[in-house]
Amino acid sequence: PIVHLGDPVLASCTISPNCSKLDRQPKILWRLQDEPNQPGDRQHHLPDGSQESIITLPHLNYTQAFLFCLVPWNNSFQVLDQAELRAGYPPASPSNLSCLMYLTTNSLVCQWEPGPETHLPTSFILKSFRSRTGCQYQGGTILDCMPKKRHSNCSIPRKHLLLYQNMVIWVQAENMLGSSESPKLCIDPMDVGRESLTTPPPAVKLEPPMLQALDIGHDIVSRQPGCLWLSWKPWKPSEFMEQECELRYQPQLEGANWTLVSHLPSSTDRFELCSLHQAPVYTLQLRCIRSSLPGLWSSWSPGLQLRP
Amino acid sequence: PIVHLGDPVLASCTISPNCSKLDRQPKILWRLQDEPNQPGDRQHHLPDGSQESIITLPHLNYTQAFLFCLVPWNNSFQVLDQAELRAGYPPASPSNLSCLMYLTTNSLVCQWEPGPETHLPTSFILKSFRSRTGCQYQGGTILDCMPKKRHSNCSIPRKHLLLYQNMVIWVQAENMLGSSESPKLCIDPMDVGRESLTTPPPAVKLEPPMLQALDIGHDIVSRQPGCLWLSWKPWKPSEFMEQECELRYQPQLEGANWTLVSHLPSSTDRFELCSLHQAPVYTLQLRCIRSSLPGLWSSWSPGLQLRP
Amino acid sequence: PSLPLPRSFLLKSLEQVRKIQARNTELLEQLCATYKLCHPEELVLFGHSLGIPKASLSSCSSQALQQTKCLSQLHSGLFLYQGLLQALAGISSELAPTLDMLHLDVDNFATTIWQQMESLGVAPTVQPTQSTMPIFTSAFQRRAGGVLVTSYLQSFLETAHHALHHLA
Repeated sequence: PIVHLGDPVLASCTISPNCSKLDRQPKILWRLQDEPNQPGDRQHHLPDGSQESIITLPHLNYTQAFLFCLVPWNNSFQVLDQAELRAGYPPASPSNLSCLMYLTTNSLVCQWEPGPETHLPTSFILKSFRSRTGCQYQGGTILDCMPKKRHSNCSIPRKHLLLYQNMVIWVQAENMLGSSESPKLCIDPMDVGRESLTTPPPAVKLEPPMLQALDIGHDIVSRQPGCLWLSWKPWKPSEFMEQECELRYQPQLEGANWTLVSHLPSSTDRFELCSLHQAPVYTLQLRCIRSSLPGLWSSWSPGLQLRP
Repeated sequence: PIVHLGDPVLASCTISPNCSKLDRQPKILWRLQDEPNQPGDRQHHLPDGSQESIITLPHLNYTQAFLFCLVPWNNSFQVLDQAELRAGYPPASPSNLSCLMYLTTNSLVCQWEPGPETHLPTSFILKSFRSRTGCQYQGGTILDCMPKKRHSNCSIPRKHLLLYQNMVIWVQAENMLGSSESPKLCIDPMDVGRESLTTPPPAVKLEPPMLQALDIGHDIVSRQPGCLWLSWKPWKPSEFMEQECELRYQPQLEGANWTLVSHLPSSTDRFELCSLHQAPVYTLQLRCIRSSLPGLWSSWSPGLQLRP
Repeated sequence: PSLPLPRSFLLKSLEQVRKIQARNTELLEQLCATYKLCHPEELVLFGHSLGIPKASLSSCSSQALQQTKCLSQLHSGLFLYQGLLQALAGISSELAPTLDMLHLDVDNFATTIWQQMESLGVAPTVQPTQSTMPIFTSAFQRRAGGVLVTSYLQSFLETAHHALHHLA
């Protein structure tokens, strides 16, 4: 049996009349976990001659415990049976559901907060169905994604996803005392899901672009003092996406600030950066974001140390 | 087709008469990989009116190549068909087969040298059957253990093993050009397999024992100058094996030698080691081996630095 | 009559007994930790009601050691415990790995004894057939049965170890 923590538990234990080894009226006793043996509330005969003992445990404060039914025999106590008691709480609604589309594995990975401990085996399922703009329409069910044990994330493989279309996605939690659902997300796996019912919406996980100094030995490049020639290209798996990038650079000086250059193209073979006179060495980083369609900034590329 | 590297290859290409798009007598050509097109050795009519071209490549020196059959058409060459040619060698006999019994995973892990590259898809199978003392008797086949791709080891799970009985084990290699077998091992998974037909035989993988200094605060231990109190116990999964151990110690001095104390019991609560006057700090290590039954020494326990 | 028991057979058998004892202890500890069933003496009545048998090693006692009969009793006892351990299958997912390994170790030790009896020409012509096993109909019965079978096996192994030590 599974009850709410602190609720009462009623149990009964019956000895059939033909249990020859016992004396006529055995005194049935109870033991909870390692606590001392205790008599039942009531012991009586049943019509078929069996002896039945009934006990009520007013408040079960173990989340898991064994209740034994015993009888005295040859100056020892003999266990007749054992019941496993479990107590806990119904699951709270999972929260903070967020998803990321990984272009390398082509899978949509969602994660969530499971909510407070229920003390009971609780299953979580990431459920979803196909929809249209605004997510009012309920299309076909997509697969029920079962997370690994004790994991609060699940990955929906590419073949179940309809890219560039909206889908409704949520988490369902269930145990023996009840079930609950997270708020629903309306998302386009490739998008930031403008019509999202709640935030934060999913987004495509962009890795940083590849920033590098142009080979100064390159004859076509005339080297101006205080200038640098750069080239970059986007992260390969995201090349099909229109992107714009942002460059930041900072002289290697104590407490120097970053200077930002925005709205740069997603790739270029030759980009000249000048007026770099404050220090012998500069650190440069680049990041990109899906342009004209919603997206999240990639993280900054690893710092590039260069001498103008 | 698969041939020995360097062997000749004979190919034919046939154009049925009702291939209307082509002129009456198309000149069939051949192309090997990226080499220039070449005519066949012979081109003739077949009784049914088809045109057949035959070519012999005297020595196929590609381990993998495509042979194209083409015809000229509208001042281009049209590919009619393509055959994949593969060449390599039959597998040599796998060698250096050795096995180790892992007491923690309860599996017998065998490894071998696959032999020279065959350039062809070659499968390796670890085969074995049950036997008796001396391995002359052939009992039931144990499972065919298939190693992961490009791995030269395989693990036989406990449930397929008959411990303390001999089994015959070997590796079979096979590809399209032939098959070969390693020499056979006669082993008892728990033993060094005295009746081994070849060496090195398997052995139980013994992890080092747990060596530790006795807690000097311990009242019963009276501390003599230049002495140390030690205690050790065998690696837990091997506790059921009768073992003897060997202690080595060395003063922390440049070029100091190890001193060895042999035939020690497999576990002791109190062992006094004295005459340690050469240096303030000594390094001690212990290793054990199955006693009275064949076995391999465990590796030395991690060095213990102690002040006598 | 004393049998020419090879020393390696005796040493290997002793090691196998200790291996099974270690595994058996592990299972007993797991039954206690997981199900609070820690006292076999509280399950005697339960054992009677289900008819869980004990294997005899009367011919292996140091006072009346008869080698051939002792080997035969050792084999049939191991064979019985193999059956009992098999009847406990499905005890629980936590205990199944230990129970499976224990069953394999007992099975392998029974084979060691049988093959030695065959080599000495004292093996019965026909392999023993398993007697009817108790039927465990509830999770509790499998767990309580597990406690009883492993505690009976532990004392069986204790006697076997003494006898083999005596012979080695």
